[in-house]
Amino acid sequence: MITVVMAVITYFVRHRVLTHVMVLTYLAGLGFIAFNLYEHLGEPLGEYFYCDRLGFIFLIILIIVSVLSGIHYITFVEYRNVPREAMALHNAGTIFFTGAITGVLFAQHFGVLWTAMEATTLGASILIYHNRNQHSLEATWKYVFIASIGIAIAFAGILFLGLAAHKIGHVDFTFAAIKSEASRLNPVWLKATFLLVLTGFSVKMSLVPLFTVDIDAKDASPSLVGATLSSVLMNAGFIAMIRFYDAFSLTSILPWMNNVLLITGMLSLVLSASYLLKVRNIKRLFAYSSMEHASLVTIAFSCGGIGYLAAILHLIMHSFAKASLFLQVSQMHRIYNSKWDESIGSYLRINPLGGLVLLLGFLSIIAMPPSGMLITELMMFQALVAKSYWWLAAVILVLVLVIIYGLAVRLLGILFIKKPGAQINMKGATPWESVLQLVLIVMVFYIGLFRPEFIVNNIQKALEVLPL
Amino acid sequence: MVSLLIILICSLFIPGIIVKTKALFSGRKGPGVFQPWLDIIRLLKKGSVYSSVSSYVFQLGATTYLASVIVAALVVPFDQYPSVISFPGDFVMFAYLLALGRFLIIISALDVSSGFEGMGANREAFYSLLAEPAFFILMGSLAMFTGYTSFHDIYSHLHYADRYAVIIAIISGYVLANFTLVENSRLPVDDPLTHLELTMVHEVMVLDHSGFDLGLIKIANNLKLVLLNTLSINCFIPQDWPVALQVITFLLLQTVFAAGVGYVESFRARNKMAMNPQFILSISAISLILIFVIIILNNKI
Amino acid sequence: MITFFHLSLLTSFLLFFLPKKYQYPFAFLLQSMLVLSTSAWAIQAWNEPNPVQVALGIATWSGEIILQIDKLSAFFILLINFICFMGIVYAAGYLQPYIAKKRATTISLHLFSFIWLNAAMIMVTALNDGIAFLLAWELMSLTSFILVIFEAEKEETLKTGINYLLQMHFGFAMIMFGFLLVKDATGEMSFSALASYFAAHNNVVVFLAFFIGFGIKAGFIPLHTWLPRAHPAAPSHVSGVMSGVMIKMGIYGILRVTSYLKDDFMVCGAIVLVVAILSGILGVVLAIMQHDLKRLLAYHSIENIGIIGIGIGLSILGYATGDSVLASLAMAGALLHCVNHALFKSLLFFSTGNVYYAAHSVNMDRLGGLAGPLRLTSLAFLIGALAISGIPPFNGFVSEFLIYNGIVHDFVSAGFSMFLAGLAGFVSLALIGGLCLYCFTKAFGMTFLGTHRSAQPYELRSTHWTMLAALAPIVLAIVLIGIFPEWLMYPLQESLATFHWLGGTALTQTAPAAAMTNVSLINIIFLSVMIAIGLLKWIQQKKVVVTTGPTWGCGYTAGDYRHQYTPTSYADSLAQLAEPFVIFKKDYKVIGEEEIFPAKRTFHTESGDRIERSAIMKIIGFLVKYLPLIGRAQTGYIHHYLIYPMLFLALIALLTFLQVI
Amino acid sequence: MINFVIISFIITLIYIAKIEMVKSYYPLMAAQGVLLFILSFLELQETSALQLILILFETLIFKAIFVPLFLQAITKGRAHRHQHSPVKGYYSLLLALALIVVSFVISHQMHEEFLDVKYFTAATSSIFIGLFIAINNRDLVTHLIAYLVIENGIFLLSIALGGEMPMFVNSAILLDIFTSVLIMGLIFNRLKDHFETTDATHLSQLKD
Repeated sequence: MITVVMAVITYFVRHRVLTHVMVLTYLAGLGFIAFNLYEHLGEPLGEYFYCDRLGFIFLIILIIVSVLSGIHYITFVEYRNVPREAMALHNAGTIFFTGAITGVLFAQHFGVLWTAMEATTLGASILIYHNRNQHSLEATWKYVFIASIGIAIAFAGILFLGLAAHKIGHVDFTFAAIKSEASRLNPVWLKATFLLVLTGFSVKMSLVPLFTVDIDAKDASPSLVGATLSSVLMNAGFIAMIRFYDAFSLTSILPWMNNVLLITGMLSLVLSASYLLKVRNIKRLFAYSSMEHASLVTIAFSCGGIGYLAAILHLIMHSFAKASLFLQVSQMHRIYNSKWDESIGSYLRINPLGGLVLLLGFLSIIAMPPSGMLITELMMFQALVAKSYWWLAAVILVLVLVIIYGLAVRLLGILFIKKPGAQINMKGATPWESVLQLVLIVMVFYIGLFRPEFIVNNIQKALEVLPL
Repeated sequence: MVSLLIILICSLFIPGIIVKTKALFSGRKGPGVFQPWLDIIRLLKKGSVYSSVSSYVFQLGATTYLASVIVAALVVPFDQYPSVISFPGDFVMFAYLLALGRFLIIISALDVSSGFEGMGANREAFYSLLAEPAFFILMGSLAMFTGYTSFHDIYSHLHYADRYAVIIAIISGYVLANFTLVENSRLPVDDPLTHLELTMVHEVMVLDHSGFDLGLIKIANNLKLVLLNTLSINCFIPQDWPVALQVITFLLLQTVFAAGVGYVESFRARNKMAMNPQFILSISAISLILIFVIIILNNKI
Repeated sequence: MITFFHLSLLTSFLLFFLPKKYQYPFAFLLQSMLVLSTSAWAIQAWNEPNPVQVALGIATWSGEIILQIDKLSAFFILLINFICFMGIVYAAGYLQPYIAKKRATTISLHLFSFIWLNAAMIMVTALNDGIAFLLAWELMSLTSFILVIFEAEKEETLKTGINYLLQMHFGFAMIMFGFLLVKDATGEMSFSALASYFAAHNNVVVFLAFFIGFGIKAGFIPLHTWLPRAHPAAPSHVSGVMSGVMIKMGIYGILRVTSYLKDDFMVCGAIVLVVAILSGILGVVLAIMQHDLKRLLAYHSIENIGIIGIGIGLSILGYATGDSVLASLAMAGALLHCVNHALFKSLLFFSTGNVYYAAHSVNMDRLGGLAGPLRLTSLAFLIGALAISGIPPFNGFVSEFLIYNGIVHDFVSAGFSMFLAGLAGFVSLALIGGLCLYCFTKAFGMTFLGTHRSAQPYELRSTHWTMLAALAPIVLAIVLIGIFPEWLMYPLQESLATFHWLGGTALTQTAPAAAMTNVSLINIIFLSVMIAIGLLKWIQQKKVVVTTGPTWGCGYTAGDYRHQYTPTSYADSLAQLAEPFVIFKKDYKVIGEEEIFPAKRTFHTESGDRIERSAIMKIIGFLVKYLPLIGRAQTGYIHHYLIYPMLFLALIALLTFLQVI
Repeated sequence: MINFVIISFIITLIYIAKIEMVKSYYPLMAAQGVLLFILSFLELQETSALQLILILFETLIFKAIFVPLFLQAITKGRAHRHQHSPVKGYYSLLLALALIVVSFVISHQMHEEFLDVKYFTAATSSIFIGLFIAINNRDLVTHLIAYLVIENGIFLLSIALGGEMPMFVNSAILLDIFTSVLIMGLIFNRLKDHFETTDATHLSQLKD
């Protein structure tokens, strides 16, 4: 079925008809497929794919976010007078990118996963390139170059896994097969594989060590691309990481993997905290905030137990909140024609609805109630306490406080304080879009307050395979 | 009731005795013993001048001051004879009632927007805050010593069975006497008869009070002096003496105290202003010594 | 009742869609509904032996939310409702100029937060489950944060708000750690699980975690730094509610945790006592040094929290040493002081609000002479000032009297160490009383008495009637509690029964509690004596000539407003004593000998909080200064970016090789 | 034969490391492509015809012919430029040698029966030297070349481990490299127009 999707994509890529309808139709089709897939949960899809719950959940998020940013792109094009060619390329890129991510979500074979991941890099590079100015060129170059090298490193890791598998005479390279045989494989090779894959995919997850280009990409591309990158793509990176983690989780290297993840998460958290204190560009601000959340997810995940649930839920809610924030940034950019905080001010007064989105989004990303991230951070700390990582918990607490400070100073300044340099153009405000973004944030709140059984049950079922 | 009566009687002549003593020491004949009261009566009949900037607060000040001192008198006992009202912790109430009067008199001083009176008010507030702990430490330690928690019970159980316990009487009497001096703005903390406003504490505070209000304040001052003095003297009167002897001793001691005050005021200069806090804090220090004495005597360690 | 409750909260969202004119009346209606319904529950809880359970019909992460109202909760709920209701009444007048000036969104957000703050505080006092409690707790912080930044276009206000938010978050995290420890050990995350946890584990660690978490909200020194910033920044009805009841939620939390203690009473009590004494004394010392009236009041909140803490600490210690009378008296005093402080502090903040409303400033260096034009306001402030100084016949005295009595009672039987603890509490209470008097004579005198202290006379705006109407019930409550304290002994006894370890002692049977009738008697006598003297004066003054004239200037006739005492000069005598805790800067150039015609000079003083500067700001400064240094990794050079993965791989490889991980 | 080819490959690596002029890269890249073709041809004789064609395409056509030509096309007019790098000439040579030694040591540590140590050494040296070039040089073309060198290393590695990937993946890898080179090339051209330089140090506007 996915191969069919691929075919659709290639069709659109060739076809340069300039319409958004295609993107939306494609996404609707994807939604339809998803709807059908729900009945096939737990069944393989063709040779290399497998429809599991985790992938399914993130597919839904993918569709929601992409539809929103697709809709947003229509206004974007109108407002910016985007050249037809760029628009076509962007739409084709969106479809390609979306398809690639769907591939990542459902891949059942390490090689296929890797391929799909590489495809997301290419898709993303098209999206990042959209503005065609110096910044976007620079960002694209860096992104493609570093991501390609990262992907190459990850491939080396997969090759090591192949070596290990080859040694015991096993050649099937699917997750299930590797997982069942993993305990017989040489742990040194498994460690190498995991480490190299983590390093390679860190560019997608916005984690140390390759986070740098991801931040640049979100800065230089249109905000709606930032929305996709920091929600959908980040999720895909994590899913890929989780696949490897899952496959190796029954072996003796589990504590080692947890430790590596913990180190990665902590390093990323420190770095993001330090950046959030000084960054003045609002897009980069949100990009670093994504990095912070990615590191929190990593830390939660590394603790195991309830941390798994916390990690996945956190990813879900972060996708919603960050997507709506990035889309709102796009609106702000139109109103103020700037992305620097010194020229954006008294936003709540100028655009009340948009200001509300920003305020509530701010509350959700700093994990204030009714944001659901409060619950997941609570779970994360619970997991840390269960592992008696007291010092780490304290350090994380301090860093989170620093991060809240950084975010609060910038965002509340934007919301409330009048900046003398601001030039306001109210034509850019689109209230109906703000309402859509508000809906996303309300979803975060809903998850936080009411514990939707449907989602939680599915995650728990999906995570049953992991060691507790 | 006995206590209230005896306090009122004392307040009639004690201020006079101080004045008389001072006159005698300076070689004058001096006015009669009741002259201060005659002055007060004269004041009560006079008209008043109010500052044009003052408000209702100024009107309240003197009235409340006197009322608070009168009510405070209700809880002070005379030796083992009960006060009008007695209950556990009444000495706390006593201190706070005095504070009430002080509060009002301070703010009525601030009400007239005079730099001098502000200065007096400031000093009064500052000194009383420094003196407060001494009183509380003392009463606390006496409560521990006797095992009771009201003025009346404490004083009626101050048995000096042990001869060392006399130390307690001396120290507490001394502390209370000093406390009296501070609270009543007497030497060495303050000189009521100084003629430079800059060096006054209490007197400068009531500069703008006149006529009836001033009379009320003077009554309250007299009463307060005797009241606190009673607390100190109670320490020295043994409970097993006959009533007549106790009363006589009491009156005698009050007179001696007044004469002593007069003597000191004749021959000693007032402390330097900067010395005052230190002096007042030393009272607290002495009362702390009392605590350790009591702890040792009661074998609490 | 539950319908009312839900209705008031759910329809509060409609506020955002109403035109400005109807927003306040609607908010008032909602708040009344909320207050009514929850008060009804509280009263019901008061009359029933078992806690009232109210299922809200909403499920969250920990299952269904159930309000569990026992007598301690009911006690606090009634208090919250009273003050919040007065707050919204007061806001009717206070908000008027803002309603004219601000956007509808801002006003509705403000009113919305106010209602939700009330609701959140009620939920905080009534929730047993950990997660629900934490949610309500954060909701409380959040709504109060929004209320604080009402005037967020001022950058200073916003900074204060952020500071507040961060500190609250830290406190939240500490409470969370406390709960997580309990959960880790017992598998359950609720207050009631504390009972089994405390029975089986060391009590001190969890108690300490909770104490720090709740202590930040309450404002114990050294966790107090948010308080003197947030209160002045907020509009007055909000500061009244925040200082009056919201910081009491910290006390509530400490009380709730304390009520489950099973062991280690000695250590816990000592911790609370030491911190409380520190807060009490330093709070008021710092208050004296302030020029800003609201800031001064904010520091007084710290002081009063200190008094409450002294009560709690001594109560725990009293139980630890077997003196149940001290335990119940001190705890009753602490509880009653919560009420009292809520009353007089909201009264003081509201009347300060009136001052601000009328004179556009709360800087005492500029105020003075307001007792004439703002007669009722000043009277209310005076009553509040007397009450907060613990002076009879007002309510502040009653609660301090209970604690004093507990200590004195303890002196009789205490061992050496307990005696010292009691003495420390005793002396510090006395000292706090004296300092408080010093401070409030200053505050009242500088604000309302004398004449104006700035060069220009005022342009006063007349206050709205609701701003006075809100003061009246509070004054009434203050006076009633002050004059008839014996009425409160039985209700206090009921609330004390929540503490399992206090259960055995009946407060009403202790001698000091019984003596409350005497206190009341003395108060009545005092009032009658005062009225009698007043009457005498009145009669006498009719007979004689009463004139007004200029103030006696001691012979100097050119005196004007500049000769008055100012806040700084009034506080000057204490400045030397307070030197170790207060940074006191004078900016003045002394006239040199050669200056025959001295040039014009200025004089400026500043006082800062030494604890805040030296301890807390240093840590924050360190983080803010050095953390961004790490963030130089993003150099912009692509070849640098390639080094990072190498370093990362090498690091992990090294750690693996060394078997660190 | 294989040993000889591998040694030649390593020698090309050393040359690449010390090159200072862009022009000199093209023959070396072509040579590497040819060497890789020979290697894979020798190693994978028994595989299917389709796979052979694929590999032929990948190595000979793509790596040995297309890439050098493509590079030549995009660097027109600046092929004689000298590189700016912090580590120059003989030092870079020495460093490259050191890296090769390191990869020898690493390979020696691997006692895996299914691992061909010779290939492994060549592969790791190639990856290391690729990274070294990217870090050391400031020109964007060199970065592109570094990427290709790394990819060559990965290719060698996959030979070293024996073909494990299914056909689908292999073709995807090929496609990926192809498109990334293409995209990078296109962007490189645009960069040249916009920045009027290909020095990476100028490409640092995005930073904090």
